[in-house]
Amino acid sequence: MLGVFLKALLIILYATLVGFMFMGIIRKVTARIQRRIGPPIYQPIIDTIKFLSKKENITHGVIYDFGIIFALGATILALMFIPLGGVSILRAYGDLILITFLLEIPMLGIMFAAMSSGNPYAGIGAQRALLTMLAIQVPLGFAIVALAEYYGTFSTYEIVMAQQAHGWSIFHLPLLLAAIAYDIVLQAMFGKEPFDIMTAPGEISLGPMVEFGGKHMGILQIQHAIGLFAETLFFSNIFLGGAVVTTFANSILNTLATLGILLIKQLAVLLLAIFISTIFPRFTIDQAARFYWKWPTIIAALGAILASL
Amino acid sequence: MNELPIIVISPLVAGFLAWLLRIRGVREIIGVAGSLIPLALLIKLYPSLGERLEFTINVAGFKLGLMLSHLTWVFSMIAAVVGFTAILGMISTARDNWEWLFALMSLTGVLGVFMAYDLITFFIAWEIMTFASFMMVLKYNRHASLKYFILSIVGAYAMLIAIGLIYAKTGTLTFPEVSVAFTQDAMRRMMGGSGLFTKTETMLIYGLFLLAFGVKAGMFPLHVWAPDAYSETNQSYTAMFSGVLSKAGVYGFILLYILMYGKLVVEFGHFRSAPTFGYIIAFLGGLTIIVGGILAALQEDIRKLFAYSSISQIGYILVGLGVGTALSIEAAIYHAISHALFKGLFFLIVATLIYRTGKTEFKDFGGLAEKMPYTFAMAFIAILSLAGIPPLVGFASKWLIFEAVIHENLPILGGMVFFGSAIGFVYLIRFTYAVWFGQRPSDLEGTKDAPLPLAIAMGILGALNVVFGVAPGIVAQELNKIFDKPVIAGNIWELDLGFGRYNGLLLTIWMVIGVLIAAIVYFLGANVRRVPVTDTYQSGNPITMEYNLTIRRNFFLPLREVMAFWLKISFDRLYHDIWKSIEDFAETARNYVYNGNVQAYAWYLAIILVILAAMGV
Amino acid sequence: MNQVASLLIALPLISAFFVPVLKQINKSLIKPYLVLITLIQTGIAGWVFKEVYTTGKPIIIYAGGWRPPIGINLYIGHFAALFVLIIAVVSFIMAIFSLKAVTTEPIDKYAMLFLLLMLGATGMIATGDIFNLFVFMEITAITAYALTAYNKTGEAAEASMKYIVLGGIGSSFFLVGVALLYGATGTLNMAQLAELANSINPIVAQVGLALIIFGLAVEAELFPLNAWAPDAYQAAPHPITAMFSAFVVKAGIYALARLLYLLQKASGWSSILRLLVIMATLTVVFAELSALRQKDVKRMIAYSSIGQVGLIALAFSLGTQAGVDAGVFHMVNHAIVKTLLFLAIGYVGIAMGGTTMENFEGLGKKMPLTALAITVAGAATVGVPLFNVFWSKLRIILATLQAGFFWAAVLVLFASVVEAVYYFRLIHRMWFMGGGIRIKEGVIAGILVILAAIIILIGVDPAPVWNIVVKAGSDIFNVANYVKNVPLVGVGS
Amino acid sequence: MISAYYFGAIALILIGLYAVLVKKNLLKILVGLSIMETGVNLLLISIGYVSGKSAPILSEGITPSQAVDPIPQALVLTAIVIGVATTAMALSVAIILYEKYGTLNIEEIRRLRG
Repeated sequence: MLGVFLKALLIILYATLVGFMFMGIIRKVTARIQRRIGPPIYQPIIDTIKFLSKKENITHGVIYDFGIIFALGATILALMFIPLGGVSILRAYGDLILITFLLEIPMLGIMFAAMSSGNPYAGIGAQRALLTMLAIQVPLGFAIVALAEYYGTFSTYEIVMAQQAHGWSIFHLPLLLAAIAYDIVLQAMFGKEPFDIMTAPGEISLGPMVEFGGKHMGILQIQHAIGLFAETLFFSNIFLGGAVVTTFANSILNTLATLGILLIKQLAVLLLAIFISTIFPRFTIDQAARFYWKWPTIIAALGAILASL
Repeated sequence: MNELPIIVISPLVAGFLAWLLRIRGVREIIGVAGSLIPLALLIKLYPSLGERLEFTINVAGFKLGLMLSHLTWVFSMIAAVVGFTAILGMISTARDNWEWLFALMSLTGVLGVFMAYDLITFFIAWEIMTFASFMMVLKYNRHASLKYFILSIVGAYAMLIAIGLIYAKTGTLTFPEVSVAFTQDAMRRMMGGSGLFTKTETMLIYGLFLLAFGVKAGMFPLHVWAPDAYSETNQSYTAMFSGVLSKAGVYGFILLYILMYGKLVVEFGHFRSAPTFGYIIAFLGGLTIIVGGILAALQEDIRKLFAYSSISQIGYILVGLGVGTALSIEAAIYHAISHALFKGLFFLIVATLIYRTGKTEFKDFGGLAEKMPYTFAMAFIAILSLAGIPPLVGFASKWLIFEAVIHENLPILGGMVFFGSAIGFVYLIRFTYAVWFGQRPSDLEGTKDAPLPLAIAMGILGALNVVFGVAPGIVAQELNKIFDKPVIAGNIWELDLGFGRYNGLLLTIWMVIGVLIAAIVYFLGANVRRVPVTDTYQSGNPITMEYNLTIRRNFFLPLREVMAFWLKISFDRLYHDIWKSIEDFAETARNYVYNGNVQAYAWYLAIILVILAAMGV
Repeated sequence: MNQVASLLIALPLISAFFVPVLKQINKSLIKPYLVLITLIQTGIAGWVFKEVYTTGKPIIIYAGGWRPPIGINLYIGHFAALFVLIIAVVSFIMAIFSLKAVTTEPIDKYAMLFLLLMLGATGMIATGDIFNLFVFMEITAITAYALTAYNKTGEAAEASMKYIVLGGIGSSFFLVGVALLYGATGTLNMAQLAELANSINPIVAQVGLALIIFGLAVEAELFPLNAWAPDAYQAAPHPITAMFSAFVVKAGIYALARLLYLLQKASGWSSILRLLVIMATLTVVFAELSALRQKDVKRMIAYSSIGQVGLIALAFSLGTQAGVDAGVFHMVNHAIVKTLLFLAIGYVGIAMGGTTMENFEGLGKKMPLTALAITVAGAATVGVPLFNVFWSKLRIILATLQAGFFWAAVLVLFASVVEAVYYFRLIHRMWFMGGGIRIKEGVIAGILVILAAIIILIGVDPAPVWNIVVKAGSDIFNVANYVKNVPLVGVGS
Repeated sequence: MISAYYFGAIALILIGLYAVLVKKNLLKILVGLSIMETGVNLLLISIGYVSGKSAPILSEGITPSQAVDPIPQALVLTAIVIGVATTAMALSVAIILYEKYGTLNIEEIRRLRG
């Protein structure tokens, strides 16, 4: 029992650390593409510590506090279900549909908190976030359907194992299509350009985030970090083969190797997202919806139909 | 004495007494008692479900029968529980005897529909239910009620014709005998013989039933009555109206499976892995999800939002039913249960809001979470449940539907249900934002929390939402009894389909752990200071309560713009036009035929004489 | 003892002739006298009803002691016993209503005509002779013409004139039909006609039957021969309208059905049936459509009544036992419901000074009992379960589908939808539009509530009525039994 | 010979019907109705007619076998009475109509319609 909790704690810490590193990488890579030097990779961690150690915090009521706690809690919950090589806690229950839903819950918490502040920017932000979610849901759904139908199972872990035997998902045509669609979706899930409509810095002042400061913002940073980790991990698992290393005799070595492989894959996913985001300007919300309901949907639906044949 | 007729009749009797007595206080007690009796008796009968619980009576040459099996017990329980809470809510919201009579009458009707053992009982109960609910709406809005009634009665008569056709061919009306007749017919067809029913007739009967049940369930494109009818009545009653009465349509589709499955499959074959006839239902269900959801997001009236949301959720059930595997049907019934629970809760919340504020439009609400904490807590449960957030009941059932549909390799339906879950999020957040959060209009300062009857009613439904979510196996194991085999394996905490697992308890535990970790981080930080809604970031503008800080109208304007083309298509308008042309035709024909000239009338006689001559007589 | 039944015909006839005498004594006694006579008639009818249904044998009365086919006989079988009772009861109620409703002079003429109308309808149903049927039909028709014109307004005269012209044509052709049948068979007795039906020259039989049906269809208000009906219903005094709807038209329908089934061995029978089904269905559809946007409630209900009668005619023209049973059931139910409706509407018309839609606004507040009764009757007519009409309508639809007339069932149900719309509009108008102060409601309201209670009672448990109705239905359908029951003297034809 | 009566009767009925269907004057329509009735009566009589036999009045020298069928004659008597009653009724109504409407043109007497 205690071992499980310890393991869980380790996973959370690892995810947080890597997540912050990812955030740092995003800033760094973006800066280099824009020919700036950029902040050091550990900058987000420093920021977060600063946020958390503010002497005074403001709140807008119980929901405002509860929302972000709920968001972070739900993100941790989602993390537990995603297979992380051999170490994940609840991978037996790592159902595709469940994880897809769980990855959406944190947003609900953030929305609740943001909206309870009563700030109109938060309202607009929430609206945009929801419409973005609505837009991405169709291709996302088709991509998940393609996966489930191709492998005949909903268990993420079984999908990972199947990929060990038959090669990565993206090497099969239906799932390649699904992966392309999912990657475009991922862009919006990360909140990166051209789909960073919900936060839209400089336009609606970070949207839902506008009111957060102090420890609230700090928690949200942690949540963002873990979320980033979880989303990339999920993608790597279902499309990029995941990683289950069993070559070493020592289980710790195996685990480390697994994490390493996964980290590389996650980084690849992340970098792709960064490259896309630095190239494209922001869409308006209706453009985004129309876009998502057109090409990614068609691609993903094609994948799903091919997979179901 | 047999309990079955008592279960069905007692609400009606209570309603009649409540209507007759007209004493405030007494009629409430009678009414609640009338809705409590079926609930108590159903619970009492649960242990003896294994035996055949039947009741038949000969009425005027018809053998009317009631029957309680596992399936009907589940549906009857939905009706009894949600009906009871709705009646409880009516203690606060009902204004006169009329409502007591017809609310209870419709409970009788719907219980009769679920427990009917033959087509005539089914039809009678169906009509009682339709009529009573119509009367509930008529009181509030003639137009809405007539739209509801016309569509319903068209459906009901379609069903009657189908029943008549079946009766004419098979000479029987009880479910088992009709079922046997159809099965034998299917056998004969498979052997290559000519069946009792031709393909055209089978299609006709199927189409008529589809129309009948589709109307009641609110299936696209027959859903147009629902938003008006659900919103234009006592909102406590709508908890039952939307939560239970729409399930009658759902139950009807299940009945279609029970009675005609073999025949329909033999005649129309399969589409991929689903039976063709079921796929039609499922596809229409999928469209229902999308249409209902998008329209729900665009509503400006709180009642309408949930009315459309109700339509959308019924779509899920239809998708599940249509796929036609044991798993998907169980999933659909599960979702029927959870829909009744959370939508009943939602409408009770709406009833509370309207009761306390007297307002129905989003633009008049705001910031009520602080004023009505209990109601908000219930709303929070309902929102999580409807949005399909684990570990509430809404997720368990939705998850089952997803798995069941996608596992059958039906990608289009899969995409539709995914879209539906997102749109559910969308309109719920709009509700949350406009009603509970943000700036509070000054006239809502004195708003009080829910009155006691409504609070109890909400509490019951809220608790069930949580219990059935954390322990989904309770429901699943009950549903397994319908099919007499463990379609959904697992224990009371866990659903195990073989290709996917969900454990409500485990998930709850880990969610608590996650939240605890987050809370620890939170409480490690410095203390918080409360600031008012005006003290927020406003780009440097000084803000007072005079400003409107909350986006209350046209919250999803961009969605409306994206959907502009599709929103122009309105089946509501189409039906209106059809009806209007019927009325105009009636007017013209009347003035033309009965033109007042006796000579013209004499000519009609002459024409008939000529026709008689022409017929060779 | 059985001869008491002949009082059913004799009583109204004799008492009608005493009205002028009574007028000389005291004019204000006439209306109570009417009530008394109808009450006695009800008593006799009740006794006859009990007698027929307990013994299970029809009462047959020979006029002048001559046995048929030489003498004319009355045949009070299960159907006639039932319907004579309904006629008597409705007449009784309407006599009570006349106390209040009819103030126009000459009241003695009204009383006479009232009794003769009752007599005519009773005779039409009770007679066993086809020419006698014609005579009773003409008595009914002429009194109906007169009563339609009774209010002495232009509209009343106009309606009466339409009735006369159309009724005149109809009865002429009926008589031609009778003549042809007589010419072919040499008998006027219905039982004997049935026996001889298949031996007639087919062409003559066909033409004769067709003309008889045509003539009766005018009385039975089948589309398009029913154009007189809404006008007459609207213009007649309120009690008379109720009587028209409750039994005058039904007597026509009964005669139609009786002759139709008696002559079912005639060639061309099935094509006549099909024509009747078409006409009946069109009756329902057109009547209900016409009622949809009526401004005058009485006329609206009149159209509704025509529609319901069309439904009965449809049931009778199916040619099956189930159809006939359903038709008789619907006749009984419709008689109750329409009596209630016309009584209530007449009552409102008197209290509010008119029967237009506006007069009905706020009725739920002004006259709650009356409004309640109208609501019950309206819901019943639409065919809501727990009300009596539901059962008969259900039966008719099932019978129609069983007989294979899919399209007829669809059209009739479509008409039912239309019917639902205008009735519920009326109900909404009564309860939820306008307002007012409560008016005192008298005896009539009591009768209305009793009728409403009967509607609901039959609706909740239709079994007793259904058992009666099945016997009455087989009385019509089972011709062989009918022939057997009439002891024909073996006369060479 | 008998067919002549039949044709006559049918001709009368058709003439009457023609009047009802075509003439605009109410009185003419009523006359048409009367003609129709006459035609019907004639038909009835001719059905009972047997060529060469006498009226069914049991007077001297006439046995039942020599008389024509008496029943149609009885019927016709009744029918005539009924016809007279109807006509009288119709005419009295026509009087009221003329008083109220000031015309007997059937196309103008149509206050009740639709």
